Amino acid sequence: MNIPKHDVLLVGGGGAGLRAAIAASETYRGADIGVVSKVYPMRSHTVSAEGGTAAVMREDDNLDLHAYDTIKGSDYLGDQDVVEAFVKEAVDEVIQLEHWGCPWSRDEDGRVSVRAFGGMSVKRTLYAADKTGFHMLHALFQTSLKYDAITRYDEWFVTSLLVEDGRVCGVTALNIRSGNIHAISAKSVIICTGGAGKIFPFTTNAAIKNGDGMALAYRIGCPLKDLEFVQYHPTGLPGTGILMTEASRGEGGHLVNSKGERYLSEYVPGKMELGPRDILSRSFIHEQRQGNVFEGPDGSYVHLDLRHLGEKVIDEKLPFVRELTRNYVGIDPVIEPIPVRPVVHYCMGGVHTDIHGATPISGLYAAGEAACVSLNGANRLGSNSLTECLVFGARAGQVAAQHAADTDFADSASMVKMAQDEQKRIETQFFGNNGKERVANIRDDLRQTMEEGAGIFRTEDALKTTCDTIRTLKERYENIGIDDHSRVFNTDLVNALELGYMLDVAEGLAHSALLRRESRGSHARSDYEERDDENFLKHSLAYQTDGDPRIEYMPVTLTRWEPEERTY
Amino acid sequence: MMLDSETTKTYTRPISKAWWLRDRGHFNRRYFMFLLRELTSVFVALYVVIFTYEIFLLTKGPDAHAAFQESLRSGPFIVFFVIALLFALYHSWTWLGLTTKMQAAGRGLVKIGTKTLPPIFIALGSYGAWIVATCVIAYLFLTL
Amino acid sequence: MNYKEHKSEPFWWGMFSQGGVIAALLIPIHIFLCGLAVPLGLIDPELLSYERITALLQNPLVKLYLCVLLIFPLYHAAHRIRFTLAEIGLHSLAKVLPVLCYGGALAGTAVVLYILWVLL
Amino acid sequence: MSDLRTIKITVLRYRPEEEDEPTEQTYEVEFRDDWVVLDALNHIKDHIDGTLSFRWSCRMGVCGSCGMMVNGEPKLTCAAMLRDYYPNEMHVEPLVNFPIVRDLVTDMTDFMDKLKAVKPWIIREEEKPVSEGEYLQTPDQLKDYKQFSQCINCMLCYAACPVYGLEHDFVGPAAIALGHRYNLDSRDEGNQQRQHVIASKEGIWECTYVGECSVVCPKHVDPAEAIQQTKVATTTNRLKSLVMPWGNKK
Repeated sequence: MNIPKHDVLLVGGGGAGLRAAIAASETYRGADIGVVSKVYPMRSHTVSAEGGTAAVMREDDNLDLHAYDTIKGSDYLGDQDVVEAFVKEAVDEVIQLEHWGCPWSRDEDGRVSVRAFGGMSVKRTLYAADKTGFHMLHALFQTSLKYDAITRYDEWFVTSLLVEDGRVCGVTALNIRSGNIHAISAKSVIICTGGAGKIFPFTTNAAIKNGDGMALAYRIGCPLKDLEFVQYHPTGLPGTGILMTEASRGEGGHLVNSKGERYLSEYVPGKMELGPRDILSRSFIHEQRQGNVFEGPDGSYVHLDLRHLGEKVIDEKLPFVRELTRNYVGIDPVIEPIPVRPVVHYCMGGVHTDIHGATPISGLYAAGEAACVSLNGANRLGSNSLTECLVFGARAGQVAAQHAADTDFADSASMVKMAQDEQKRIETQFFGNNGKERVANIRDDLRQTMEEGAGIFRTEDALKTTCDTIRTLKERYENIGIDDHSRVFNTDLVNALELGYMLDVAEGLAHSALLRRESRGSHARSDYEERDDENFLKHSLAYQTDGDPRIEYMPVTLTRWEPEERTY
Repeated sequence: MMLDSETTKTYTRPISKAWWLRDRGHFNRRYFMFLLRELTSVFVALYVVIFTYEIFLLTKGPDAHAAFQESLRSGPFIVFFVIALLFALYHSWTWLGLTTKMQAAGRGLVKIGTKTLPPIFIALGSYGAWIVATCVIAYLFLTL
Repeated sequence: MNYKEHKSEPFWWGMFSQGGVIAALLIPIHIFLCGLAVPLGLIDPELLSYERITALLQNPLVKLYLCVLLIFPLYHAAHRIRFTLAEIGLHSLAKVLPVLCYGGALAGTAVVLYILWVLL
Repeated sequence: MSDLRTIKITVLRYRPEEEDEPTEQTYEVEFRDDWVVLDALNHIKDHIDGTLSFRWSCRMGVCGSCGMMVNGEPKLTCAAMLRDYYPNEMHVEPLVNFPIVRDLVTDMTDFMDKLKAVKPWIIREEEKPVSEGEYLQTPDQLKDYKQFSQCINCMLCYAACPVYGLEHDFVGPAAIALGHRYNLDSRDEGNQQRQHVIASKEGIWECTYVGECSVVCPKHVDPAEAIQQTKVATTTNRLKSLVMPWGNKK
């Protein structure tokens, strides 16, 4: 049996993965790149991003300002050397993407347009109408087609990272179409699988975002950094989590509770609906505790009322909001208020990497939302995430290719054996035992306990309960049974494997949150309401063990910006 | 480059020959109207052939011409011309509609400076051309 | 798949679309006048009398007009018939149909030219 | 909004390891007023029958994975409200004109090959270094191709196209529209390199302007228009080169 070999192998084909693939193939001639993705690359979740991409493009802006906004936004948990590198390289990256055909919106003079975004002190967000992520992803994907050095494995699902002598030497992957498990040999592996929003019940994230890559790294001893930081967006649709853009509030929409009150007057009287995302999300919880919210089949919600804006303004300024609500949940904002609630939007944490995207494990790299290069710290600034995919995707691709140039492939024979073992493991675990636990039930229970314990507000007790529940769920997972025992396109099996990843990431997240006894950025502890720089101006690192994860800490890199209070 | 998937057995549903009428239990009105649209060309062609034949008969003298003119008064011919006219009108309607749409969407086709002409003007243009052509032919036919 | 730019299709398509325009603009009124209005007696039958028509045909401009009116729609029809036949079941004849259809249109062209410029 | 009603959904099943031809299976689903067809399929998968296979991801009409035939029409199932079909029984099938891999999952490798064939990337005779900044492009120039850049590759247009159903070599609506998108981009100089694919027998000339691709397109890309525009331009250029063979070929 011949196994495919690649100098650099991407796990994940979204924004970061494709950028890394192109960077790797351009780093040295003859580099052979593989991209494994469980969906066709243009289906990746980058596609859903709406707002824009931040980079310093205008004369009224400068790199230090972008860096400062990012660091302040991160509540000083961002590594400042990383931020400085990021803002510098962001500029070239967005121009590069322009050269690759991204249809950025333009000013009359032909330059790319920039717009204002929450937390940014000047206009520096490039955008392609309200479909920035879509256009970026398709531009990257279509450009990637011209590189003959890039081989794609579409709809292949990585089940494990292969390690030999302490270095990563490839992966095993399920070809979803055939149901066969293969080993793919690689000198460098880059994880670009995105976040893990789907471990929560209400999220803007797509169905595919289950923390796959984070768990893969975690399982081979790589730490997951700052996992406790999860960003909520205050206005998502209950159930589906479809995002109602911040612009709906910017254009004058009201948030109204079940008593018909604009309740934000109690929490952010100065800014009302335009207060920061985290404060708005927390206000919702306060209202919920006072019983001032509506109850629906998908839990509590409040109303985002746009009716007073009138049909004309809604159609002119918020066409996408109306399109989304009408087509995907059947609500017309012109005649009825939109039910909204805070929904999980982004994972600041992820696979621990250095400033180049390299993990502590030799041969393993990560970029994008799956990684934690420590750009976003405790809270990500809006429109930095797409740029992060570009900058650190490119960086990871380059260093991974350089590493590959100096390394040899591992022994293939042993890899064939590993693939066979993996196939056996999966068949035994999912087809062999007649377990009674359904994937959907464990998944629902996991999401519920994450919401209860590791949601917007966290406490010691609730987090402990969540940690315990996750342990129980992991035991139940051992007894899982799936309906589908066939091979071809077995999505039941894929979902079961994904659930395993979700449980691992959830475990790391809950334990990291439990031990961070302070409130910082998105991490709000009701029992420790203040930021505690003395004890917690540091990154958490979660390591998998046989029992509960081990949490270690490492210092934050500070260069030129001293931590100060974060007020807007 | 993409790695070939390991092939698995697939099933391709055959397309029904009568897809424009019904396919897998469903009728699609737009497919049917499309086929009618294409069918208009047959009636146009048949009319052209008849017209050519009429002109050919002129070479055979006044009697042959008169005899054929007489036969055009018969029921079957009248029915045919009614149907042909309806199809021809449907052709005009769809053809001018599609060209209108295309010019409206087209790049640089109908532009004044950098401004694209509003579609309604293009529509007025093409349907207007039809009215003008029709009137001119009728006028010339009646007066020459 | 080895793709190759097709050199003759633009020609046939160009003829088809010219024919489409001509048919759209001119054919309905002709059908109405010659096929319905005169036979039904709505207008004076003398308008189609042998004398009047032969006199009209002395005018080269009329001949030219008839050439355009009678020839282009043939290509329009040939093109549509070619594709429609393939679409409603004769797909296996996709290679032969263009020859038959455009061949027919070419023959028709010859006939029209022969009648108008030789016989008349 | 939580009133439950029950709808019957008949799904086309195909399990290649067990059967040679697709079969039908009917499920009864209790649904909420705000549910779409995809929600019903997920309900079936999670709680009734885990063996049902289909693709989905974003549930907001932008990833392009969940296209299926709903009562004979190609639809994104995340944008098809169940209440619009109730109380009638519904039929959900994989997109037609594609080989079925399994249940509602079709094989789209054919499209991926065609997409690559039209060279959907910016082609320049000379690339401008990144250090020299962006290419200038006015909003008007952007508007020229913007509509054709909205394609989410959902494949509904191929399912709607009888020509593709009959002739699988047809390059097809989405791929041609994307090639056209780059041809119209003021930054691109690759028109000639795409022409042999787009203006091939299997390209634009196969299209008979049924127009259904544009009707079903959830993003209003209007691929039929892209094809007609290209036919006009190609024919005009051909005519020009015949009349003025000495003219600039570009």
